[in-house]
Amino acid sequence: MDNVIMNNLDYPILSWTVLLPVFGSLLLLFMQNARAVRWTALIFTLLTFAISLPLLTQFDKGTHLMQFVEKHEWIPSWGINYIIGIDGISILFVFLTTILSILCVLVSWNSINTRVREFHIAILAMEAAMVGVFVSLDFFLFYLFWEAMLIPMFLLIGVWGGANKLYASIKFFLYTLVGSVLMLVGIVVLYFAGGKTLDILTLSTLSLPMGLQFWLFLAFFAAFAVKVPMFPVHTWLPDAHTEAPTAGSVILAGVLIKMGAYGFLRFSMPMLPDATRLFIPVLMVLSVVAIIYGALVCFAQKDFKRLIAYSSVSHMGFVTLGLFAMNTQGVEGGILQMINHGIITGAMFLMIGMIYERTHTRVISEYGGFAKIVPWYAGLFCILTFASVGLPGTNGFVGEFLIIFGAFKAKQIIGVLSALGIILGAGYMLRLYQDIFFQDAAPDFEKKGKHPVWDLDMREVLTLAPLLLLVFWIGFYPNTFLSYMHASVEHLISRVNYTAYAGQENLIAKYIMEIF
Amino acid sequence: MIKYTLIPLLPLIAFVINILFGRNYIRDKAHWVAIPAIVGSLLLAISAFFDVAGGNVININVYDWIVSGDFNVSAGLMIDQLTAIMLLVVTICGTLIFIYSVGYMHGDEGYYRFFAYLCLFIFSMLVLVMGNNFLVMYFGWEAVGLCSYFLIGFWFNKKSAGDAGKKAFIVNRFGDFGFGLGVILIFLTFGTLDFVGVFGQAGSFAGQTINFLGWEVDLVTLICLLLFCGAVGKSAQLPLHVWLPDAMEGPTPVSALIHAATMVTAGVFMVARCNPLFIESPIAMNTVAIVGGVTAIFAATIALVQNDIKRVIAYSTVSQLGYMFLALGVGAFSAGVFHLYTHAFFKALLFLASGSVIHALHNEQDMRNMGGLKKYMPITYAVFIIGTLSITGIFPFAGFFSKDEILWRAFLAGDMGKFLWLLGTIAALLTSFYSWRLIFMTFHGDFRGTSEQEHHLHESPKVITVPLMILAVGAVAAGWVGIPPLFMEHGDKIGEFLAPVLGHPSGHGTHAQEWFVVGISSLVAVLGGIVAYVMYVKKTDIAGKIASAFKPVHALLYNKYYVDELYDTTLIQPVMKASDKVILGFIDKTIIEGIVNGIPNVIGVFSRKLRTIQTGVFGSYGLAMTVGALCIIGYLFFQR
Amino acid sequence: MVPLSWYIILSAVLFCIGVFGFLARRNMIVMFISIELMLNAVNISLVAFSHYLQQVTGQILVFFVITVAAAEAAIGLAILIAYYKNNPTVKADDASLMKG
Amino acid sequence: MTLVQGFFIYFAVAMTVLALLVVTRKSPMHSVLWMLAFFFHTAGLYLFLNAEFLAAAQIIVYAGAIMVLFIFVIMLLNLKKEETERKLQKHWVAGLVVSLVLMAAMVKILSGITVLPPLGEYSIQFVQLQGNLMTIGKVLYTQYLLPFEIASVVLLVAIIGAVVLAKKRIL
Repeated sequence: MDNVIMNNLDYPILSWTVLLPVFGSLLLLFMQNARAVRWTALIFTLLTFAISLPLLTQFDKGTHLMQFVEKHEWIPSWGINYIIGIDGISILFVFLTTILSILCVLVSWNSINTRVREFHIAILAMEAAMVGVFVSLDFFLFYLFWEAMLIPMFLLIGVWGGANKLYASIKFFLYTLVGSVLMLVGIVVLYFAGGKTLDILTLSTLSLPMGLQFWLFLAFFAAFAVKVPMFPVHTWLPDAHTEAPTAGSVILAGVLIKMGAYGFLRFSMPMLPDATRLFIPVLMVLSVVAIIYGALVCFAQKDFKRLIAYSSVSHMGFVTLGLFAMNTQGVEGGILQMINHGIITGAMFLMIGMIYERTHTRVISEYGGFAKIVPWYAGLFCILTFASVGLPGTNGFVGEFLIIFGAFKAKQIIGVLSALGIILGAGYMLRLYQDIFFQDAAPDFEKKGKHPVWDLDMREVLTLAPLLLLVFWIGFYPNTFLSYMHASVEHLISRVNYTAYAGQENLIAKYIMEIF
Repeated sequence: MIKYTLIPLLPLIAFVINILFGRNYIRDKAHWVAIPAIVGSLLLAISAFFDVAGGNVININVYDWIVSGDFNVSAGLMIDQLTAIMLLVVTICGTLIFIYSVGYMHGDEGYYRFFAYLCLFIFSMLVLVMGNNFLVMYFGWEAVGLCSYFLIGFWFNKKSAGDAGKKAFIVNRFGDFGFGLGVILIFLTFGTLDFVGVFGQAGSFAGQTINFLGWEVDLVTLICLLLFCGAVGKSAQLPLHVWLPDAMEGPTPVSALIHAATMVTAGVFMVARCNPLFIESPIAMNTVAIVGGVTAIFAATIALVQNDIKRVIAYSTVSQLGYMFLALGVGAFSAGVFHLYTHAFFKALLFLASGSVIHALHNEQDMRNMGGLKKYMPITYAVFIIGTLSITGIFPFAGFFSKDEILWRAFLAGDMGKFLWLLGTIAALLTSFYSWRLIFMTFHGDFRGTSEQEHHLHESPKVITVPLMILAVGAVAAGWVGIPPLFMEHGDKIGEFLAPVLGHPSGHGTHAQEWFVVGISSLVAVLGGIVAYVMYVKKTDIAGKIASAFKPVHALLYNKYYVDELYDTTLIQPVMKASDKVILGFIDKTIIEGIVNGIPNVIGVFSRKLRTIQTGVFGSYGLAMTVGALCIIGYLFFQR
Repeated sequence: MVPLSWYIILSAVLFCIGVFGFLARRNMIVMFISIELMLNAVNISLVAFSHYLQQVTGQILVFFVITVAAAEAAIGLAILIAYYKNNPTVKADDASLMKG
Repeated sequence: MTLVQGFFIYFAVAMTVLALLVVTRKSPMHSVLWMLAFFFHTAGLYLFLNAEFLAAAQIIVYAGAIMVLFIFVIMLLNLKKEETERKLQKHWVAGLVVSLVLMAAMVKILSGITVLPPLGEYSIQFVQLQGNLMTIGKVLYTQYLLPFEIASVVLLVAIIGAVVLAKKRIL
């Protein structure tokens, strides 16, 4: 293992980050009291976060190599090992996951009252699986976590969801499963093509034949595109988001849909560089379509949560656009935008959950004048609105600007069209903000009305505070986060641009002609 | 260094304090936080003005903002002569309007919020003018738009206010779309976004072409036009002018500060700032000039027939901004900035004075319900007259010098310039007419409002009138720093001061020509006033007769050339319809969902057929199992 | 001497009678008995092989089969009783709650 | 035809007839009783094959325990009404055909068995020398110790399972 940096801390930091939530959920099995369950879950998520903090401080930003690597033999006869480690691409996601998990527990404090214990077990299991996906360096391990994620999420939607929860949860499950199964086929093929190894780092240095890369790319694309979700396979997202409980939506928006983009970065690009370059034009077009399409659909939404869900489609379009622009600014912007989207949309779903607890409605037209009724809420939501719109000084701007810059550099027309998405974004977000917060208060929600609506309390402000802090932190000083990525992104780009088929684009074209 | 950083930072701190503690603790004492902050900024700005007056330029990089690969932009401040002028304009107008707001907004339940937003606006505007690279400028550019959104929609329980704020923000986004692309293109061309670096290389890229979306276009022209898109949006030029009149939904001090004196002039400032780029591209320069000239006339004609007092002034602002762009477009950058500077005083004065009127009439804005106010509000009347004299360009008021400079420079700029000069002069005639019309309708004749309003008529308190008087002094005297050589050798102090940044305008004419220009413009200014006097004081029935005689024209002007309606039918409605019916209804719900749900449905049909096999009777399962075993046996037997 | 194949054929015939009983009868008790019949048929062939091949493993297997048969009968009949309590019939084709 | 063959033929015919009687009687009680006779015949056949221990176990376990259990259950359930109704399932013809085909296939295949593996060490003389019980016991408690223990666990499970299932209230 000379191409990685082994964990040099005196404890296995990554394993602990993965396992602590598991221990927590096991502990919860033996608890009955809802209050105790909540506190235990909170303590375990906090602990996990605290444990993962040294990752940020001890991380060596100067190298693209995997760090904090732990390796143990697992099933040696099949070449399966327990290898975990992180690099500049995954570190921020681990951080995002651990922080959002805390907030998920906090936001469910009052809103979840049925099956409290099971709910928190699901949240903790989810956290472990998500961290696991980001740190796995072995395909088997990765796939294990990838699928393990599905179950708690399925339960979160299906058990604690809204009115149409069964439809949404099954749709979510089937959609992602279809993708994952194709990915499994891809993994098996890679296992044999790559000399019977499942080591991700080894596989990332192969140069496979073009034909194989082509099909493998499609197989992986199926899994990742569904997860992102990219344009034609996005319809599970609005349903899942709308029906999921707040914590579920936050996890879904904050971390789960980042997995797809992460998959592109970690697998598709370094393992199948030639196929990636071949598909880039298609993928960029799909991304732009997603940006504009998602934004346009938002104009027609009548449901608060559904609108934000569709806006995720648009924002994730930006992310994939940045990634496939395949230059430093685009990729770094894409990764940063993933973090941003996790923060902004995560916080928005938190806030939607909070207001839903008070009003019990998500229909936009039933709101109105809330700036007067809940001024603090309005103020905080305003910050998020403008972060989502991409106003300079908030994190949304840095990400979107870098992405558009990268896209423009790669292909002008794409950059121009994606910038149009920002105009549309301002349109639907401001419309939403106006409908919810401006004009006269809806009579039902006046203070003396039948549903008294009260402003945010301390717990809720504390829940939102870290995310709002991050909004401005990334907005004003993004280098804290960008500096982690530089080395890894440079390495990734050089890997994709390296090829065994340099200057033989017509060969590739010929191959495709042969397929059809 | 900390001194210069503090200039924008003080208002920011005031904003944070007010927004966090205003609601529960500070409440109606918010101005005690805001005013010291802006006065502090004003003092620091004056100090900075003297620092750069000697000719040196302050350029500080505070920290690295965004670093990604070769893309490296710092958050930095630059104060040169142009910035110094802008700093003074912003902080002086800001201070006066803050003081005015104490009186005007007294008792409003969002008092603290108002001052918080104003502080944020001042911060943003200062960042905009002080940025040392395009991205920091873009930051300020967007942030002032945000504040504008907040302040236009300040009374958010009015639907029109919310709509207007949203409209302003989104229309500006269209402009910023171009601006943002321009910034990206600048970086890709010059490899840097620093003003110093970009402008230093501007000459070397002149004449280069680039393939943009399939067209071969001149690189610098493209950059300039993209940047100009931003200016068109922010400064409400054709065709993105539609937001500014609606923005009058905001409180009057906001209209004065943001939508007259400072923010809307950001576009002018930006083009002036980028003059080394624009100079390299004649096409871009001509575009700027023509857009400015046409807007000047276009907006002035609309202003002729409007009845809302603030809208008249708003269209007048659009028209005056057109003047400034006209000046920039003919290469007279310092003249444009000079007009920006004088315009800040007299237009802020006009707005605040109209605010005083509105305040006295309890939020009545329709001039048809005013009249005869001069005996009730003598001070307001007086300052209104001063402002009007200034805007119409009567010697020796401030507007005279700046407007005259622009027309003179246009006159000198070739054949195209003559045409532009003609546009400018006609616009001056119209300006004079509608300005006096406003005065006569508001202050002369008999009061046409309700008797209850008449009963409450009174002059505004001192906290309102004192800033008005100070601004009136400015509206008279601000132009004396730019006296043309015709009247006084070396009288053009401001031109000389700005020369290191903006250069000297080219073109020389004879004294006779200059006297001609001055004479014509003064003549039309007086003429417009006389016509207005005749129509609205002497023979008040003429106005109605003319209106009915030219009914289509009047309707066209009254409805602002139907531009809003045009956008509504060609842009907004199609987008809404498309999103609802086509995209969501058809593509999303029918095609994609159809496929997604169709596959399970097909499977469902099969499985419903198939599940009848599942009788649940274990006898039949046993039978099936045996048959299966038999098949295996048979297979093994016959295979051998 | 009796050839081995006679035993095997006997075993096969008995087994198939058991199969028939299991498949055709309606009464669950008789179906159980048919299963026992099949087990016995197999046992016969096991013992026969054991004898002819001079191996003892066949007998051991029969021993285990008897054990399992006992267990199966006990559990199966217990299930039958439990079923009967809820649903007083032993007709196999009435037990169709698992119908898809 | 030797005497041995004659006995075998008797057993074969008798067992076939008994088996047919078992599956064709309408009353389950009759089936069980015919089954009992069938078990005795089986035990006899075991004796022919030098499996004395198994013959004993067959009678004790099958005839003595299992069949008694069946009889208990039949009496417990008191199945009078059942007997009057249809005896066979709807698809009994299919069952008949399938089992006949199966029988044909098996007979066809099994009658062709010619090649046998090499003979083992437990010849008749060897077993007789040591005693049948001793032989089985030695193998069972050494080579097959683990399966033997597992068999005991299976029985234990069956005991507990039967008790649980037959309780008044299920679960």
